Amino acid sequence: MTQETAFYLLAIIAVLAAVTAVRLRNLIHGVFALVIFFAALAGLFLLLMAQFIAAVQVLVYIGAVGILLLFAIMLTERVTGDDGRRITSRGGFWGATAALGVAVFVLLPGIQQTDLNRLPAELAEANATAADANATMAPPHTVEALGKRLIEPYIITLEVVALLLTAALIGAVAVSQGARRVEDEEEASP
Amino acid sequence: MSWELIRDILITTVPLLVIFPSLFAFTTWIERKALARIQNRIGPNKTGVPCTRISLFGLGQPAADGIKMLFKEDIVPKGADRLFHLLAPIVALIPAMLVLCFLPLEFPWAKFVQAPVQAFLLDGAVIFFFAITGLNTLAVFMAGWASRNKYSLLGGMRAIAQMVSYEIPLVLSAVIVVMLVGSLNAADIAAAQKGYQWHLFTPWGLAAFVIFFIAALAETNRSPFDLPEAESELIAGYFTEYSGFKFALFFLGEYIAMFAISGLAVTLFLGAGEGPGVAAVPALSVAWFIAKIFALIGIMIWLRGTLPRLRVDQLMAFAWKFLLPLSILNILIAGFAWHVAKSGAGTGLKAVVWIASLITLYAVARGLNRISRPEAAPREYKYAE
Amino acid sequence: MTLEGLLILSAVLFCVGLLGAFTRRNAVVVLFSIEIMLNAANLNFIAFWRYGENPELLHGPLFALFAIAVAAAEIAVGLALVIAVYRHFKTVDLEKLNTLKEE
Amino acid sequence: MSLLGGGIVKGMAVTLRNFVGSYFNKERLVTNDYAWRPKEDAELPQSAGQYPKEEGEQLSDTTTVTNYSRNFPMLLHDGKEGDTPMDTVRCVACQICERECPPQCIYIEKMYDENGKYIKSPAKFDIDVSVCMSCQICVEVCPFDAIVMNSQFELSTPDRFGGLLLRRDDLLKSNDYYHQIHPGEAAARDQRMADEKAAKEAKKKAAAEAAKKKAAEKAKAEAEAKAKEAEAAQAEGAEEKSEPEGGDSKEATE
Repeated sequence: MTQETAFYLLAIIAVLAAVTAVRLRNLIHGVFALVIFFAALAGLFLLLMAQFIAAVQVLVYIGAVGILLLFAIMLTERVTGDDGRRITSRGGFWGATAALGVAVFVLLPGIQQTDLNRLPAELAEANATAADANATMAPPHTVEALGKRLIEPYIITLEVVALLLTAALIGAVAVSQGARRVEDEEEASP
Repeated sequence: MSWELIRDILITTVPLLVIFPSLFAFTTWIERKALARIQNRIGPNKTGVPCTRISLFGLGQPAADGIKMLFKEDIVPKGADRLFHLLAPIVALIPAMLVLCFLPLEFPWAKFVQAPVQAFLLDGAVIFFFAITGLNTLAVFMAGWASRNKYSLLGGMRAIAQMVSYEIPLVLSAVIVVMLVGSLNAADIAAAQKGYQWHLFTPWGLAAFVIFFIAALAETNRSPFDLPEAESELIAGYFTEYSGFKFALFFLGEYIAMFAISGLAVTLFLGAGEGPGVAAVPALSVAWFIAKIFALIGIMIWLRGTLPRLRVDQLMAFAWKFLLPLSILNILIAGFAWHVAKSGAGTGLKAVVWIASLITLYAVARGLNRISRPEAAPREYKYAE
Repeated sequence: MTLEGLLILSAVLFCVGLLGAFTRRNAVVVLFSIEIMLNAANLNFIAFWRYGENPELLHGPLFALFAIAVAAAEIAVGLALVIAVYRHFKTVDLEKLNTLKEE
Repeated sequence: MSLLGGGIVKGMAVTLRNFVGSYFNKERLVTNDYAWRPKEDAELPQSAGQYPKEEGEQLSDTTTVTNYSRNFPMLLHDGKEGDTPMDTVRCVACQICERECPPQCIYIEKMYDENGKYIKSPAKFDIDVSVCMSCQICVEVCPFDAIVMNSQFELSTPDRFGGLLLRRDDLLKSNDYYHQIHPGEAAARDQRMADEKAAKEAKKKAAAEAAKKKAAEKAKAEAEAKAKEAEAAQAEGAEEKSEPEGGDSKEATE
């Protein structure tokens, strides 16, 4: 029962925060709404016994992405982050229609077609009795197991991700630095 | 929601909520006294028991401060974002309180009722610790931005830059311990150091501890890294516009964060609650844990009384050019040493590894220090002659 | 909390992200929206892992982990691009970045 | 080759020495004991004592308020203590202090009689002590020794704006009071004023005598000149004319 309540609570928070984040005029408020959304998702991950992912969610999304977004806004917009006079969105009706269309015609049929009966019997049972089980049920995985899986079958993926991150880092630095250099030259030439 | 669950929650969290805030009050008194003595003053020594002449070395001062804070006018600047201005101190306090739950404080009364000895017995306690400590940055930004004051905003931006930079050496030095123990669980890390095999007593552990401690100073905005709240430059940085109870909350949050990060340092490097007499009286382990936390906080206060504040460029150069390479090298050395130890090498080889790693770390630290230091040209005085 | 509930939640979140990406003019907010969509996908990974077969193989969390890493890289590059665009055009309004459009 | 981090350790040793030393060596406690106390000043107490004692005992409380205390300015008058006699006030509302005050906390209005004639007295003299920074520049620039520093520090008030604005009548204090709080300084100031007055008088006298002498000489010279005039050329007449004029103007100023 507790689990059920927590799920609905977190789901409502997540959806509301996401809507707020994408519709708010004030960008800084938007970032904080986004942070609440990330936190709600971390809560959902914890609820789903994926605690390492929850930790990484908090660490990467709230700790790093949120801060990066704040920095980007401070560097590009005016410091106050909001401008009531400016039109900040366009095509609200068509956007909503398109999003709703995707939901109704692409995602929901997909969910309906998923064969949900393929759940392992014992797991389904555990879910049914999750209320009293949640205190005693051992987590289905440990961080150690995750680490071992990461190193043994997925080592190449891990390396590729590491390479990707390095490339992204260098790329980000190059992109934001290069622009400045061009600007300097432009300023210097006339 | 069974009764046992509620009991367990109460038994593991209420002590944390009682002990640390009351220690906070005591710590402010210690800090004021110690700083005063360092500066050849006496410090608070008048406030004692109310309505009497008993002063008790000024121990009533924290209570008096608290009452003063409660009754002060709560001022919100005219252009401020009222909601965020209100939320910021709360957001600053909650993560700090939350991470206390990850410390392996083994409260003795938990054993009598078979409750878990730790508030959160999570597998990834250490990574959760770092994840939740990172939320503090957001609170600082909220406070700085919501005040609509350029000094606050500057302080907030400085704080973010500083915290993001110093989080990397902080995490990398903790990684060493995680690597050596093979677990992210705080209780496992504490157990692995039983028998005075503290990580502090190894060269790589010592280096990691020093890096961790320096980065922790920066994370908690303690002097000499208190640039975000530099009074002489930014008035008070991100809490310039805070007064009364909100300011008190910020203050509390800052001290709780100090306790939490010192507690993590104690867990990772100083053998958690281990100490003489724990074997006979297990209850002593909590006392030892808190005593170690206080030792670290004492060093923080001592450093605050000693060192002047860094410049922003020095701060950044120190994090990126000194601490970061050193902590990466330290990981390599620790990994190498771990392999040597695991391969069943003799004492001689181990000693060689010890001495070699000590020398390498020291030499590299020296070299980095020389390279990373901003070049000091001979000063030219234009006006002061 | 059922698999179906989780999937519907993630679909709703994905559509919210889509809505933001379609309708907002600020490049940073478009990045927000993309993050929301990525997170919705992550939720799916975890949900399928939790309720699917062979949870001990940990495919779901691993995928989510890699997705988070890629998202972090994406956001870093994306924000660098936003800043570069801002430096060049002095705006991050996507409506105004129309130099390729026929006048 | 110094040890890495050796500087920090050295600094910490210094602070540790201060920390421990302050418990054993009472002379270190600069705020508690007057370590800077001049040896010859026997009246100065050994210890500054602690601030909040009994209410209203500040003046007699020599441990808190010493004659080294300078807090905010006050205006001096030469009358009796307690009353506010405007005829003995030293200030002439010259506004030098108003102009010199760095935080501009002084506001002065001159006093005029009903005919609109300036009488040398301030009609208004306000000091906003919430702004005053106790720099004593007003004391230094005052040519009339009218403004000096008071040692009163208990100025707290529940009113944020009006309560800390001291009016002329709040600021007026008698010279006796000044003698009471800063005996040495007041005596020195009185002595200096007396000396200056004496010197001025002596100068006046000397000038008067010199003028007399000069006048006598001039008379003599004029007589001689008149005697010579008959013989002298006409061109010298201008010189003769100018000399007595100069002498006259000098006398007039004196």
